[in-house]
Amino acid sequence: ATHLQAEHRENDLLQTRLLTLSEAERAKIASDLHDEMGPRLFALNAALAEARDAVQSVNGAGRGQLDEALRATEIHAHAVRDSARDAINTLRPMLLGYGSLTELLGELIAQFSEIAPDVNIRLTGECVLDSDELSELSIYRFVRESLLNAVRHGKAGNIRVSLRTEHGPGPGGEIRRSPGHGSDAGCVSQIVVRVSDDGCGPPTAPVRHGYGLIGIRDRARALGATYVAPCRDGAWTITELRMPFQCLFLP
Amino acid sequence: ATHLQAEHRENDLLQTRLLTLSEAERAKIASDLHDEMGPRLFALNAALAEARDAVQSVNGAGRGQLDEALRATEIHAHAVRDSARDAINTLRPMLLGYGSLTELLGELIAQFSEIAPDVNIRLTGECVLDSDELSELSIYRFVRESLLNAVRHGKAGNIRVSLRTEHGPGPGGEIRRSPGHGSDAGCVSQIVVRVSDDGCGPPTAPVRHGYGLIGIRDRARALGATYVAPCRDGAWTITELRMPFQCLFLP
Amino acid sequence: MPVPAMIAEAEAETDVQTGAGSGTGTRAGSAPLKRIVVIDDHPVVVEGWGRIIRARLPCEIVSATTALEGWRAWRRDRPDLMVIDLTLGEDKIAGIKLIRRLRRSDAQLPILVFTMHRSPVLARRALHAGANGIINKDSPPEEILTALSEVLAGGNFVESRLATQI
Ligand SMILES: Nc1ncnc2c1ncn2[C@@H]1O[C@H](COP(=O)(O)OP(=O)(O)OP(=O)(O)O)[C@@H](O)[C@H]1O
Ligand SMILES: Nc1ncnc2c1ncn2[C@@H]1O[C@H](COP(=O)(O)OP(=O)(O)OP(=O)(O)O)[C@@H](O)[C@H]1O
Ligand SMILES: [K+]
Ligand SMILES: [Mg+2]
Ligand SMILES: [Mg+2]
Ligand SMILES: [Mg+2]
Repeated sequence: ATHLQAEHRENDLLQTRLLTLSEAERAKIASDLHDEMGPRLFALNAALAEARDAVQSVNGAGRGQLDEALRATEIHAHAVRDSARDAINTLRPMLLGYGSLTELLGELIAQFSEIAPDVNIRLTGECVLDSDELSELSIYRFVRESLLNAVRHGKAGNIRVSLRTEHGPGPGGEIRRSPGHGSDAGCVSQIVVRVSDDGCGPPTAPVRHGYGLIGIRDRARALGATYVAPCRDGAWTITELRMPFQCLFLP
Repeated sequence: ATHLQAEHRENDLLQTRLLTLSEAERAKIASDLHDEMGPRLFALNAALAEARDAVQSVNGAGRGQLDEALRATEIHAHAVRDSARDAINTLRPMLLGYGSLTELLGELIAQFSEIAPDVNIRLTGECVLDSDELSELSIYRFVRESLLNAVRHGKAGNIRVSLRTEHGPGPGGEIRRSPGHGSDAGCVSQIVVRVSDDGCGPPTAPVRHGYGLIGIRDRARALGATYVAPCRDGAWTITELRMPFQCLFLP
Repeated sequence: MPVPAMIAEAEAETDVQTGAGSGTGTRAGSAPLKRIVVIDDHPVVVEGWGRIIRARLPCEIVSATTALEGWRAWRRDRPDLMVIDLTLGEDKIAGIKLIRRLRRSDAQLPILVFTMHRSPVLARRALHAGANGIINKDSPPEEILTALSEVLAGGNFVESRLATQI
């Protein structure tokens, strides 16, 4: 049994490390892009503005073509900026590690609302305890995928994201080490995140599992979290993630 | 024992899926960047070229400043393109799925030589069989990290990357399913990749395991591969990865 | 800050030119020359500021690439305005810490945050730390110049998108 436990433990750690590894690689690419793109695009736009100024003091046959080409350059530079932003945001939320989970989700929702202004999204509750970055990131990705699914598949007009903390034993009474936390003892708390939407709900025929749900489920399993796939409850479609963590900040 | 086997199998699959998931997410971001940013950067540079043409047919007080500002705009546009290219390549090598493993590594080495022109890097041998993308990607990442370590830590002047195929049972005689391949039966071949450098070698004191080696080791474990950490052999520092795969294309 | 990092930064600073050397100085009419310190870890940022400001504002730009250099530039040059990047090197919010420190020493100094981040949370924190304005690096140059002028004149500037989100 000890051998078996050791193997379980090792598997748990390996899975956590695989997730950490991939997130760290993404973070590195995001910050390289961020650190290089911002300054470069600024310098590019500044040089372009200077060229536009200088054009005021030249004349000749090429003038019209020049104006037009500079205007086009500007438009393309904006598009480049937008796609750089998308990539950076998808790779890793910049606020991670510098804000609370509630703030992190608040910003996700604000970004989402900019893209889908017709959808009403509300965040309720909050999570007062600090969690580790990998858990926060997994919750973030769960919420983002669920918002996307609610809008794309459910055509929802209203979405609620609720956040709460529950204390007590983990799912099935098991106790799981949070990555980076040394101790095995202590009670396990859970962050419960629920996304509800008033859309049409998943099809009654067995759902074709796309990439999104499988990804959430695998991430959840690797972290000892519980994931409830979207299901119908009255007029709402509900999906939930329960992420365990050590209550290091409780008595 | 059947329960145990089932659990092992499930763990193997979960680990493979975690890797697949993270690589698929990266591939998606890479192709979004490539498809969005690529045409925009092309259009931007085309508009700039047009502006430069038009400048030939204008005159006046602003002409000198205009030339200079356009030149600067172009330099920044190139830098933006380079950093997008770096990000795309780190997310997923463009050639993956479109070339052989030998070609893939050849391109990696060519890129690397551009950055470190003083280091002599040679690729020998080749791998004639098609492997799955996840394995190829893991080999690619192993070689990249090893080149980086050889240059950064070993200050190597010469590096050799060798590639060969070995037939026979896998490490410990176990047979492992390659992801995406349905069958469990058949002999297992291995791709053996070895990176040797003539640098100073790892410190004799126990090596501080950085992120790179841990990442390679975890990836290897998740895919049933064997990884040998850098060790000294005469004047060379050697590291090796043995990646199993089903010999589906052999009789 | 760990000691080795402080030493590395102190050494790096000897490379930085003082006064007008590293920047662009322009006199327009008889207006007094304003002095602006730009702190950013990427060298093209100060180049960009030079292009935007040239011929529009009579001022001199001094560049610094770390929080420590920026702090020293403030003590040495007593600038009329400081432009501060939020992310300097590894520390994503080094700029906020610097603003807090500057504000404790100089209640009047106009400070403009110049960042690629669009986070309202970080923006709020920067303003709370004492910044007078915040503008995005990829905003149109005209808007960037407006932000600079407002803050330089003793006012505040927060772009409309952020203002609604804060
Ligand atoms: N909130 C929801 N409302 C209605 N249907 C949903 C909702 N969430 C998921 N579904 C259904 O579940 C299916 C699987 O979702 P999943 O996110 O795994 O894949 P996808 O969104 O179709 O593709 P991908 O996420 O890979 O782009 C969806 O195709 C959809 O039919
Ligand atoms: N080819 C090599 N020559 C000399 N030393 C090496 C070589 N490869 C690895 N090492 C040693 O092994 C250590 C761990 O390597 P690893 O790639 O895990 O981390 P790192 O390169 O220091 O950091 P990271 O890869 O996370 O940027 C290195 O710090 C170095 O001391
Ligand atoms: K920044
Ligand atoms: Mg989906
Ligand atoms: Mg390394
Ligand atoms: Mg910066």
